[in-house]
Amino acid sequence: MNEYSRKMVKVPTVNLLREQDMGKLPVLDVRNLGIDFGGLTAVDGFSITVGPTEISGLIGPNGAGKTTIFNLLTGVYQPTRGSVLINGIDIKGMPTHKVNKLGIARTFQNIRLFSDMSALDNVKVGMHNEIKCSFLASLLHLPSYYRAEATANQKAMELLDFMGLADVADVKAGSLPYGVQRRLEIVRALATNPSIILLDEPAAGMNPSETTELMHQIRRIRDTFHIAIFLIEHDMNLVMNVCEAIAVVNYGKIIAKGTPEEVRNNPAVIEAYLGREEDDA
Amino acid sequence: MKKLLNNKAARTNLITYLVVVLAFLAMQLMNSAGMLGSSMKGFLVPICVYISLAVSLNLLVGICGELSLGHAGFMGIGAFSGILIAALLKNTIPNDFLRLLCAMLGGGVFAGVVGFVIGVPVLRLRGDYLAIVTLAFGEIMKNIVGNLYAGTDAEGFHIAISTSRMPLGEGGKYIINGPLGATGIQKLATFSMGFLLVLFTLFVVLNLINSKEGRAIKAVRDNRIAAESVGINVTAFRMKAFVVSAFLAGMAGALFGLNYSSVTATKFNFNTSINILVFVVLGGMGNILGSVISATVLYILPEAMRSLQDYRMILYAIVLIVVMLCTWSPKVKEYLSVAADKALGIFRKKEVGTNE
Amino acid sequence: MKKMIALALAAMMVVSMFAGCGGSSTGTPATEAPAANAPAAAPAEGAAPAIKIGLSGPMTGGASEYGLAVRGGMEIAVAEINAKGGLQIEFKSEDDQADGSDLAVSSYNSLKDWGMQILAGAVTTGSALAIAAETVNDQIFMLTPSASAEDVANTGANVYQMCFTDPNQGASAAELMKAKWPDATIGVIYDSSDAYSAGIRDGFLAKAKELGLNVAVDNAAFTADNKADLSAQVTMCKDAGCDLVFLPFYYTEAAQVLTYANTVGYAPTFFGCDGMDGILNVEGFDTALAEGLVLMTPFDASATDEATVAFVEQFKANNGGKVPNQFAADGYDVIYALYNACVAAGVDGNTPAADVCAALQEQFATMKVDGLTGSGMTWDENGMISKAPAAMVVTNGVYVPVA
Amino acid sequence: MRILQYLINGISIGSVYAIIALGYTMVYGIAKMLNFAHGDVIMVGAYISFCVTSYLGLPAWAGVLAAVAVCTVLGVVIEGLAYKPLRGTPSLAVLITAIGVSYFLQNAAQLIWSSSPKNFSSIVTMKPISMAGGKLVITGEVLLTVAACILVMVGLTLFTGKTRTGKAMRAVSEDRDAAQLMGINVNRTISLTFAIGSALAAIAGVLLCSTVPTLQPTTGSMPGIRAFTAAVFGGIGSIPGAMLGGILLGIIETFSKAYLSTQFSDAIVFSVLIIILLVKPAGLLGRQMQEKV
Repeated sequence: MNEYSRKMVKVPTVNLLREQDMGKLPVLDVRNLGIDFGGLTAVDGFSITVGPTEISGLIGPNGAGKTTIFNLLTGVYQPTRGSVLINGIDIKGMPTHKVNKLGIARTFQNIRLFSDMSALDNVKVGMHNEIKCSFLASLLHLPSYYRAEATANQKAMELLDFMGLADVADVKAGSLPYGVQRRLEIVRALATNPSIILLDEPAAGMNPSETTELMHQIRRIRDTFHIAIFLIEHDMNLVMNVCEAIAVVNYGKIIAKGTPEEVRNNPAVIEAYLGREEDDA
Repeated sequence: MKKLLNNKAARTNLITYLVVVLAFLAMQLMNSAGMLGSSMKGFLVPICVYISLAVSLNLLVGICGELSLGHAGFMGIGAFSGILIAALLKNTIPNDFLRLLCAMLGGGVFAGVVGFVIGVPVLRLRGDYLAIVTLAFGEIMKNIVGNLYAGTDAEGFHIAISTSRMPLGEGGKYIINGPLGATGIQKLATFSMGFLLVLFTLFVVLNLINSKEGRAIKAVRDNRIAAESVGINVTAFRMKAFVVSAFLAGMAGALFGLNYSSVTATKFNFNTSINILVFVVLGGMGNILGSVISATVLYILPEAMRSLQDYRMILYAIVLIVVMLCTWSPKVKEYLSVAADKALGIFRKKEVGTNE
Repeated sequence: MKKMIALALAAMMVVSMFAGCGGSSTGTPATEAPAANAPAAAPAEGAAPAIKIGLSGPMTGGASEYGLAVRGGMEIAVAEINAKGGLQIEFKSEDDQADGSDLAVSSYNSLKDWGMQILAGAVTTGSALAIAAETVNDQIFMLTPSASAEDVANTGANVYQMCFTDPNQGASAAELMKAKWPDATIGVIYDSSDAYSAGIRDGFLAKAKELGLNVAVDNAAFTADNKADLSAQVTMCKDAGCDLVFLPFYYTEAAQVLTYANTVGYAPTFFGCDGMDGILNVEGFDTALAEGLVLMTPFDASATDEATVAFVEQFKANNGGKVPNQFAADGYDVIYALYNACVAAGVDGNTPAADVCAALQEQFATMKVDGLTGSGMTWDENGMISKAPAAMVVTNGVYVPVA
Repeated sequence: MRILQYLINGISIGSVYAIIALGYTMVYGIAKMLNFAHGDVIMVGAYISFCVTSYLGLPAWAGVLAAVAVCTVLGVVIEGLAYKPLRGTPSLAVLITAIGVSYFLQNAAQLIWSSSPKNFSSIVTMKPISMAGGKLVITGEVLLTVAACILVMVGLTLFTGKTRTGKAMRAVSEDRDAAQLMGINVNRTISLTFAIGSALAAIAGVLLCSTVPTLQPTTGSMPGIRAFTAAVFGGIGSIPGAMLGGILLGIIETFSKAYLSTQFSDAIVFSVLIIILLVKPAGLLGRQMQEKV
């Protein structure tokens, strides 16, 4: 822990931490992250820490590199520079599935559900590493298989119920309404038992009442599961209301960091979003 | 039980088992009543073999979403290792049934091991590249077995991969004889064993599909990136599916090999792989009962068309194309369903009429 | 909906299959496809029913060339015999696609369901091996026109061959070379994926070693999968300075070797086996390329004896002017050998297959047959034929016996 | 000298593979389907050319033209009847239909032309160039096939790069839906691709049979599979890749026969293929597609 505090001094993100997270190991610690695609720098010098029960946001104009950052955090892309530590462990060189096991789960901007499977099965896929049942037991349907399945069913139903999706458990994921699919993706991410989840535009395509509902749910997730949430969102209402800390990126670089209030009044952010004033004229 | 019947997957599985068991009983009855000709009797074992091959390939192609063009290669490995095992165990295990069982298990294990060994590097590839590599593997297998000699003589068992016939000593007997293939095989295969093989294959594949492994495999097929994001090791699951599929194909191959007095390596070529693939696609990818039915029907079809003589294979080709269009083409399907609705509509109207 | 349609189709097919199988098991006459099968002449009132002879061979696919040739030859013999009156033959052929296991056996089973008493097949070695064991179980007499592996005849006492066995042919080739070209540097090109070709090569190499022939290249192999390009094999022989190249495979590929050798100006003596027969009649083939080619064929389509001329004429008339090769001639001889044996043994369509088998085995042990592919042909106790190997050399586009 | 001769032999068969592979790769790149009937269209092309020159006695160029015409029509008809109705279905469905078409063409050819082999007389009349006292021979066929290969490759590259239709093809290849939105007639573009691919198949058929004279209904199938392998080897969808893959495959095949083992050359060739694909999973010149997340 001491070692960690020492490191934290170097990274000026103290103001992003909640009081209750102070002095605790951050669940996500990103240092100077960068990636180049064929000579083009997509992300550069990105650093952030997220405390164990913090809700933080990542905003920026389209094409600013937000999703790329999520892909770097989850091991989909390997960074060119910098490092990502999840619960203190460097993910360098790890494939996505191993990174997930460190405690990070995510949703996708363009929903990636297993559309041919039922909502319940989608959640059970999320619980894959939680279900304790050997390959042979699955193959031969030994008693341990039935026990594991029953437990998994129960837990999956609880999770679905938590997000108000119990009614659609047997419906094919692909045929669910858009907003429901977004929530189902969150449930699936939760099913992996993460310590942080990354939400990539969770409110996209939702109507205002659904968005309000989502805000409550995001807080409820944090308060129930005691996990951190890191989200990308264009809906400023949601971001400003839910997030305790916000990072703003443009052209792959952090241009501002701080509380919603600080970010809202930061001239660089205003410029990035609205363009320079002479452009407007 | 009621819950079981309400579960759609469980119901489908039950129907699949029922169909297979009933078909077996019907065939047994007809056989004991002397209603089956030599041809039909001859079809029983190979049909069981091809059903197992189709179901096991369906695991790979339909469930896992990986295109394999070398399934016959695993079948061949199973066939030749099964034949060898059966020949070598002749004195150790006098019981034919047990020996056949050992040969099939051995064939399966051998094919599974080969599947694993080539799977390690190869499963890094995807889609059409995986397809071409499996094709290449099938060709390599065929080429090597075509130069494989094995036999026994006074000094014991000899095996060699050689470019010319391996010499055997006094009283030598070849089990596998290079380009001639395996000859003088003692035919151990029985329809009952074929039936057991089909049941076992169905049992393994259906269980796998309905377990966490199966869900993971389907998840990998539906959306690889999402599957990885929830902690599924994609390569490991492709490997599991690949090895199980190879194992089952090996078992089926051993049964096939032990059903004939001779088998050549050329049997396990690209064309056979393609034929099995045709069974899978026509029966419906991921549809296990579909594979069972289509393997049966398509295996018998060219045989049933023997009376057409030289025209039978061209007709088979036409039937294949037409069936593909009927089952897949959106336009043709729409046309057919309209036609079917019209036909059914007549009945419905009548029913309504009588009710009123 | 899709499922319903699929099921309906499946049901339709299964019904058609039962109709098909039911039909054949009740013994539908073979005349339902007259184009392919020689119709049996209606038996005279009170005469014994025709004896049923079946042929299994590749009628479709890559090897169908050979199956169709055998069938063509057999049909001529059947028609001639049936025209004579007396014992009649009902003939039916089935397609085995040169498969060495299930398809061959199902072709055989289909013939059995038809009521076959004698099997005049199979055409290819692989199919013959798979079928021979079945005939042993069923005690059906089998005389194959062209399946030449020793293992075929060795399968059982009821299995006979009309062609030379492979090792035997390889050995004869070596002996002929020893006699005519004792000092030649020899190269062997062969098809390592084909039992016939590999079998001759094995027999040849064994004998060549014994006779002390100078074999410089013995490993120039190709396979069914890479036979499109034989230039490397020819170059190997050329490089090793071979002046005699042994080609123990079929004329289809041999034409390729001769053409390539000619383009690169390589002109050794080429030496073929019975599979080489037919090369002069490949459509579009420049027979000048085959000048000087030595081959050991039992059949010569340009021979002037009455039987051959009549056969060739008839074959051409039936097959759009195609000249018959030794496959056709072997097929023709098989039917006559069977016919002679049947007449001598007094069997007919009423005799059960197993009795026919026993009777024919007795006949073949002692019988002498004259045919297109040899005269005074006899069989040994293993069922292998003994006939004089005839070596020919192509001179001015026709076969001339090797002096 | 000897190694040079083998090299030439390898290039000879390799350039035949290459020209077949060009057709394969073209159709694959745009229609995204493995057209397993491609090899059989080649066979039909060769038969047409054979019939025109041998039966009608017309000169070689007429045979080639007739083959191109017939194959183009055949390709479009096959596409329209068997492939077009399946547009938008999984690629495996189309693959199976292609196999059906392949069986159909082979069996139809057997019924029309019989399975007896025909000896195709080369369209090249040039005398082979003999060097080093006959130790090194370059045949006219090699020169012609290599020239045709380069010509076709350059032609296709220019066509897809410079012309409007060609650009439409590339657009369809990149993203079919987007192309449709841009007002490109996707169906017509794919039909046109098949027409071009089949015309190439006709030329490949004539060149194949000029190099390897035996013509049978099954003539196209093995070279077809080899060429498909070559196309993947070079990076399927890539035009220069198909050419490179074909020639390399030919050279590897010949060298493995000459220096390693004739009996195991199939195993060697395919092992090399596997190894190369493991090192370069998208083939030699193929683009590694980064999946968009």
